[in-house]
Amino acid sequence: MGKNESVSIVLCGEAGQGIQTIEAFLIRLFKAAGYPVFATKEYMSRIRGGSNSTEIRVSSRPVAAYVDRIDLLIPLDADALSHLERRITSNTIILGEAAKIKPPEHRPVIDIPFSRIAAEIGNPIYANSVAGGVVAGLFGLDLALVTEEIEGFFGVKSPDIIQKNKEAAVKGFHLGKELRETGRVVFEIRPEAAVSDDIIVSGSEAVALGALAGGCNFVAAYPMSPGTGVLTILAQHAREFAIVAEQAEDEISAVNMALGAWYAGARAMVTTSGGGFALMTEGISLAGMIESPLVVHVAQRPGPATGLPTRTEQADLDLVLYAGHGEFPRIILAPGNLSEAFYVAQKAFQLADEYQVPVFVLTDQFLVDTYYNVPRFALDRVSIKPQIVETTQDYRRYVLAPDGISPRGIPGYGTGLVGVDSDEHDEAGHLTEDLELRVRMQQKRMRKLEAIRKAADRPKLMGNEDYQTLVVGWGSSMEVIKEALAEIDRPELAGLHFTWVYPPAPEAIHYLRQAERIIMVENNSTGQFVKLLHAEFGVAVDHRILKYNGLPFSVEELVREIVTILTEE
Amino acid sequence: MGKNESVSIVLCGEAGQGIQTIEAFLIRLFKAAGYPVFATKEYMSRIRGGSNSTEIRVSSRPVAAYVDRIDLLIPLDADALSHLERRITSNTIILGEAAKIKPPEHRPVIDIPFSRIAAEIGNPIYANSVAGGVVAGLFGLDLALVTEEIEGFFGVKSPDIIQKNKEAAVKGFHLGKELRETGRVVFEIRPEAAVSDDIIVSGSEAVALGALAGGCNFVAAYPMSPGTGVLTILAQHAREFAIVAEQAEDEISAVNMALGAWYAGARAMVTTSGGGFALMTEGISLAGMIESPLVVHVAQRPGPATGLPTRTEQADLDLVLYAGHGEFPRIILAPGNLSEAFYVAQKAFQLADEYQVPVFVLTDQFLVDTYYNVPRFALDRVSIKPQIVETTQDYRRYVLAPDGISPRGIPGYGTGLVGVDSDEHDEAGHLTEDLELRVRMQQKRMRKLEAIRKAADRPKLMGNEDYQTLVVGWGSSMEVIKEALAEIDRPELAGLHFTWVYPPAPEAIHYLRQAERIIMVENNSTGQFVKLLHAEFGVAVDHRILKYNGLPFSVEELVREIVTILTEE
Amino acid sequence: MMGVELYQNKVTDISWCPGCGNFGILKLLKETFHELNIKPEELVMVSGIGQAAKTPHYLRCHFFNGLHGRALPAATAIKAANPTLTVIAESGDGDMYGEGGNHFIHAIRRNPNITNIVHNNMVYGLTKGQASPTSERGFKTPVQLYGVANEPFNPIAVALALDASFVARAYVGDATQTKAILKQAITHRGYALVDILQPCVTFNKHNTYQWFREHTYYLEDDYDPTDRVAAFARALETERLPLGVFYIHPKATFEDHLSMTDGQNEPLFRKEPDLAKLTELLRTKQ
Amino acid sequence: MMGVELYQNKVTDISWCPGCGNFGILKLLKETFHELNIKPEELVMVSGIGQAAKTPHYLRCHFFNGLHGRALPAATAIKAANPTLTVIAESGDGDMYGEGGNHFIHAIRRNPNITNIVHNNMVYGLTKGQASPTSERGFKTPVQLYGVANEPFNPIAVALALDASFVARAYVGDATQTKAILKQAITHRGYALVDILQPCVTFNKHNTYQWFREHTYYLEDDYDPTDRVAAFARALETERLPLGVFYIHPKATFEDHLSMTDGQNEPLFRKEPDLAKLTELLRTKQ
Ligand SMILES: Cc1ncc(C[n+]2csc(CCOP(=O)(O)OP(=O)(O)O)c2C)c(N)n1
Ligand SMILES: Cc1ncc(C[n+]2csc(CCOP(=O)(O)OP(=O)(O)O)c2C)c(N)n1
Ligand code: SF4
Ligand code: SF4
Ligand SMILES: [Mg+2]
Ligand SMILES: [Mg+2]
Repeated sequence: MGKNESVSIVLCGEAGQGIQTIEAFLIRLFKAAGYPVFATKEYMSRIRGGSNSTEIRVSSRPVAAYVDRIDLLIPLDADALSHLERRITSNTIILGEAAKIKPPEHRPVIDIPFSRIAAEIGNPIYANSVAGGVVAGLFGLDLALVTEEIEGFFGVKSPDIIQKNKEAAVKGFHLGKELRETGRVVFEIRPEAAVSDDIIVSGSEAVALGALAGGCNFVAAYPMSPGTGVLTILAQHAREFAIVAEQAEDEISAVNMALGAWYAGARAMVTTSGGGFALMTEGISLAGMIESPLVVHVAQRPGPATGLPTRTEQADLDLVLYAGHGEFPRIILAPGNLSEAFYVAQKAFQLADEYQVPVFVLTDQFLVDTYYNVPRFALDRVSIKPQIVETTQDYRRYVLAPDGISPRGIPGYGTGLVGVDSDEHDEAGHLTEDLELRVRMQQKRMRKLEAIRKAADRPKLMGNEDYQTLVVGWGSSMEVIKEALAEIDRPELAGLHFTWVYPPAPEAIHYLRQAERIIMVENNSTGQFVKLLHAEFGVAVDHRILKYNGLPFSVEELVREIVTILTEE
Repeated sequence: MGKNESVSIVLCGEAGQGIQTIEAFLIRLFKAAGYPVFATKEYMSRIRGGSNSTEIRVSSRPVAAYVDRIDLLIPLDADALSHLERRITSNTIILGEAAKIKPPEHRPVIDIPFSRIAAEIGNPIYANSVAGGVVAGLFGLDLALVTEEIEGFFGVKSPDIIQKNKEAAVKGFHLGKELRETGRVVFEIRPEAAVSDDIIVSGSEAVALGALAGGCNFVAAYPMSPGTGVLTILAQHAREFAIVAEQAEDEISAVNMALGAWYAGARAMVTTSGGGFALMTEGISLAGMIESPLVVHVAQRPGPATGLPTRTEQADLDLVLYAGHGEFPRIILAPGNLSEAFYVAQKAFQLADEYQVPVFVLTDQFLVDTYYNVPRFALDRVSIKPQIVETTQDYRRYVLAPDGISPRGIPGYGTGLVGVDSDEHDEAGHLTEDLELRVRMQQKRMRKLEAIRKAADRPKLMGNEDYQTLVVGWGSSMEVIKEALAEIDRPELAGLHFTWVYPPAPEAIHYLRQAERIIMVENNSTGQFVKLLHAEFGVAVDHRILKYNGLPFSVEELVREIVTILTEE
Repeated sequence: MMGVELYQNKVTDISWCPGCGNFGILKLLKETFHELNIKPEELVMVSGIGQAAKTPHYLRCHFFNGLHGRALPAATAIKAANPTLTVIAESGDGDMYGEGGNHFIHAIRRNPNITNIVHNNMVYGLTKGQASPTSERGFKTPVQLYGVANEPFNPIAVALALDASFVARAYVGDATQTKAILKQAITHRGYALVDILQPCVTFNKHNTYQWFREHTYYLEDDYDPTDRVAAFARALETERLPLGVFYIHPKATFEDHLSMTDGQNEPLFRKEPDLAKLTELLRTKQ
Repeated sequence: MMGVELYQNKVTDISWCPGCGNFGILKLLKETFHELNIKPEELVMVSGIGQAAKTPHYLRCHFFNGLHGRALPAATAIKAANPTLTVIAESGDGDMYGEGGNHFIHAIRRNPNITNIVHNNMVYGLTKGQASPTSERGFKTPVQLYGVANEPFNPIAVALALDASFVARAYVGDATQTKAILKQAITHRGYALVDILQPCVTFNKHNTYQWFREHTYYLEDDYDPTDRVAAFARALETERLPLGVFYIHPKATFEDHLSMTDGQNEPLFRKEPDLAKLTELLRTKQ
């Protein structure tokens, strides 16, 4: 997208300098001004210091992908310029306090004394509002809107603080306006999509809200980046929605709590990242054996082990696919954007309940930490009808049902008794060493996989139906692939995105077969989805675009890589 | 094999009745008499009661597989006959205390009052020696040998006890001899293979001894059937070999202890089963990241969850293949028989040390609980040369070596400092957020997989080189496939056995390609190795023979299944 | 069905060894439930894996027989999800204090209104006789050939250190008193630990019925179960193990604290998801 | 290199917040090592994950920075594999008492000759301010919105219940005494716990430097650290937290018990596998 369709603003500084505040304010402001807006961040695993940056894309039409390009850079400390070195071009406008950021000779900087202005108003902390005002001025926004948004943003603070921040923003605004009017910095971009009815959420929020919409009323988790956000958000709404949000002593406890909760009639989830999930794998196997529903949110980050705690990767697909000893069915869903994150989380509860299997919502740091406007989530797309039955006196939990799905009773609802057992068991849930029964129970459990396969959502085709080359992705890369394909804009090229990752819909084979060439895009080093496609459909992938430095794909690099492959021939 | 080549003796009774004692004695005795002998058991997850059985095969040439056929059945309680119902034919000779076992009308039993005879000698516990004596008599063994073996067997007991047991055995012997001489029960089988230099070990022993031969000097484990045996045996030899054998508080502790031990220069292993291993998976990922050697013995049993604790299965291959978050190399070895169990365990240490990766020794309940004679293990087949280096002052643990293998130093050996870190790290082991370095480190770790692949042992071809149909197996099914193929005896049929399971040797493709038809044999319900073959070689399997009732394949059923497939065409 | 039979399961093949202390505990449990008039339909037994952990299979009631060491998190959640149920977490000493040690600590801190019954036979029964955390020093096993070297885990002392709401030790050989303790524990509001000394006749030839008889005695009638430090002093006695209720500290339970709007004991499954509130919440994101 | 510099790593970018109590602990550690004359080549720092757990990266010595909560098993094994090393397991309160709670219990029971230093800031620092096991009742966080409801974990009392060989609490704000305690702990033969109160200036606005100054005091000079019950009574004090060495109980260590033939402190890596013995053993299977 050209500069007239999408402007990339990057803020960069130390942890603790308030980048998040400017980010949040600018997102609000631009959305209020009618722009689609998108923000993504990359940050270090530390509380203070280091070099972190946030990219805000202000666009004419919605975008939801990371770009390398920086149109407007606001460095907040001396390290920012070197941290972003490779992304700064001669077209990048750098705007900041020259004294603080110490720009090298060849990097002209538009010097704006944020701190001094803030200090004049009374406190250096107002610098962030000055910066916000400057950006608003540069984009030619309405001053009234700016002050209004300041009011909304600092709503809970004291009137004096609000007033001071307004003052700061107004000062900044005039400086920005002047730059614009003197023609030194001009951004000519007009919104073309209506966003006023949209909502702005982060990936973590989308998952948490989706869970609520799925009837989630129990979350147990042990904090682990980037999975913690979902716990925090649910905890914040726990009283309001009368749900249990418990911080467990470890991940093992969390998953066993969630299973106990489902057993007793709750709708429970856990949220974690790869390392925490590794500890839950025995519990996943328990879910398989007792045929308990379970929703597991795994927000991926680079491994192995502690790896890069605040970065992104898609390398835990194999893990969730095979986690747990023994053999049992499961479902893996990996949302492609924030709308999908909501609906997938919602649907996960329904699927878990219906098939009595663990359902994974597989996201990553990139997805959970992005913010943007999306159409307000519809609350009627998936119905919340709990699948529990009222038990009768002769109730047996594991009736050998033809489709493998035995009606699920819970203690305290009906006159029957509900027994579940991690050993191989009979229909009543009592442990058995009847080896023929074992075989029938194992077959019953595995039969559910076939039912699930039939229910699987198809992958989404993005682009021309007459494609010859198919760019395949899964999970959080959907939007970047979409934007890259739009950029390349070739009729023989289309994208295929899997949100329902496992078991993949059998119909997917048609899309894959039609392609003369398949290019796989994955944020990992071994091509885990390539293996899955091969195993499920016998399809070979011709090219793999893999990235595993902890950052998401950028539109530019994907364009570059795809075009290289296309021209290689 | 006909009755003249191999006789199957089955003992059946409750847990706690001393079946194990008769079993151990008979194995010793037959081996001393020059027979190849094999024993396998199936038992319930309980300490007393239930129905357990042991099969002892006395053969002219070595066999190491389970057969359904029972030539001589010695039931020890009333439930035994119904427990074995389906394996008893009109050719089965049943020998026992009629009063105790209450045989149905149609099952003639040769009544031998074991208990009464024992009681006459002074104590019902001598009944086992009476039974042993009877069997010896039936087979026409030498009485002197019997009394000699009784002496050896009860060697540590008081002279009086030895004397009484001898008396019991002698009485039994004469009863057996009489049956033989009157022609009522005659076993005409003569040993054709020399076994006197052989040793008799169980699968657990073979693994434990192999570990010792691999230089293992540290084992940490939490008890879990069927993985406990290896811990017990190593603990029993701990003082003698000056090794550390520690029962950990849980499996998480065990694996982290093992990693700490390797770091400090020990050669450590853990032993467990699927459920305990599930808890170790975060630790496996740590091994991947800090590039620690690690030997993990996983003795499989049926899952999911607690499943069938004392039964067998091969359903944890997927688990060990993908255990741990993130991506890193590993090696999986699955011995096909007890000799292999020894050499594989030994080699596991060498490989772990050499490539600084986790190495899995994947066995199962069937393998660890069988006993038989094998050629005495050679101690020179794999050399024990620890791969540690003496550090110098500028030592860095993670030097970016071309083959990915950075020389491994340990604290206290040399003048350097050794730092390892579960975060992504620099060459010195310090945590880093340099994302380019991250990529180089990840590539360095993954490079080891290519080196490993080159070193992989090829699968073993069993049978005719001009095969058209290939019966493929992995792990503990090697001997049963071998015997079944010998039984079927068709020139177009051969077997291919994978002991080095992952990464499979690239040369394996030649064997697979040559086959017009591939039949896969696995003790699981989903065909996990089928998937692996497909993923690694793009090879499709034509037929799958799967079994997952908790029992190993029997020779007869494998013959039946293979022949059915061959004739189906 | 009436009386104790009400809790009698159809499963008749009990897999414990003849003479095992577990039989006594099973019998006492049935009597206790009967005498407390806890209906099978209101009762959930939660267990891990081990010989003790099989107990729920021999009772007529709801049961959740989960993973080795993980009964407490499941039990805590079951109680939280439906506070109208009587929830008992029951397992062996290895299960609760070994594999499940971390949950033991933190369940006590959380104080759910559940009863935690531990069959303490000082050995791993089901896995054939290895040392458990409570095995005495010097106890020889196939793995601890030269005798246990570790300091034995003292569940009473640790529970006191964590200020558990109710802490008791019983000996299965004494039916009357053990039942009295069980009743007190189950009716106690909050987490209640009952560590029951239980002979394992097969693998623990040291801590036999006789040994327990000789090495236990009851806390005095005038013993004050509210004095935590005094209770700790008694918990440290090892020559003869005191039996009875060591400590009672009534306090708010986990369920009391849960962030419920209604403050009711309403089970979660009866609550409809509040879509109106969610619509409202979504509007605030606009 | 000389003096404290000997322990000064080349890594200069320390990722702690300015003013954090961790800096003080780092400094005291260097001084302690120097004064005890423990060479970097003989010293292994073992840690988990968290802000505290980064400490080894800022020191010059061997280090094993493993998984969250798992420092103690690794440290125990390192010491067992090479008893000539000085081994210190160091992490935060969440790491050691939360995720690692089970290892904390059982490491104490094993009594390896290692020092266990816990940076107790009563909060999860690295993951941005959730409650830790030691957080006080009522402490508000983004997850515990209405304040912590759980009974705080009392590491001193629990260590006493487990009869830990050495139990101490220190406050980083008092350099002299903390260093004295650290020295005593490191030279103690056996497991030694030092729970160091450490302000987290970013996420714990309640337990500040000032709060700790006001809410701590030292055990008296004539305090008897061999009386376990008295120590327990002191451990329960919460109005003002006693500092100092609560308890010392010298006893055989894990390494002492290890089934070694030689009884020597010889590191395992120096021992050749005994193939002659193995040949002998194989012969017995014949
Ligand atoms: C994760 C895991 N590890 C190990 C086991 C094996 N296991 C089953 S029961 C048990 C211990 C039993 O001891 P205890 O809890 O004291 O019960 P008891 O049999 O003595 O009643 C063990 C180690 C398991 N089932 N799961
Ligand atoms: C298995 C696992 N779960 C969770 C995490 C995330 N995590 C990292 S540090 C930490 C807690 C830090 O608290 P604490 O141990 O008190 O250390 P502090 O940062 O306060 O020094 C958590 C939960 C992890 N790394 N691994
Ligand atoms: S092994 Fe011990 S605890 Fe288990 S049933 Fe037998 S006697 Fe009881
Ligand atoms: S977050 Fe707290 S503990 Fe961590 S460095 Fe900052 S002040 Fe210290
Ligand atoms: Mg026990
Ligand atoms: Mg902390």
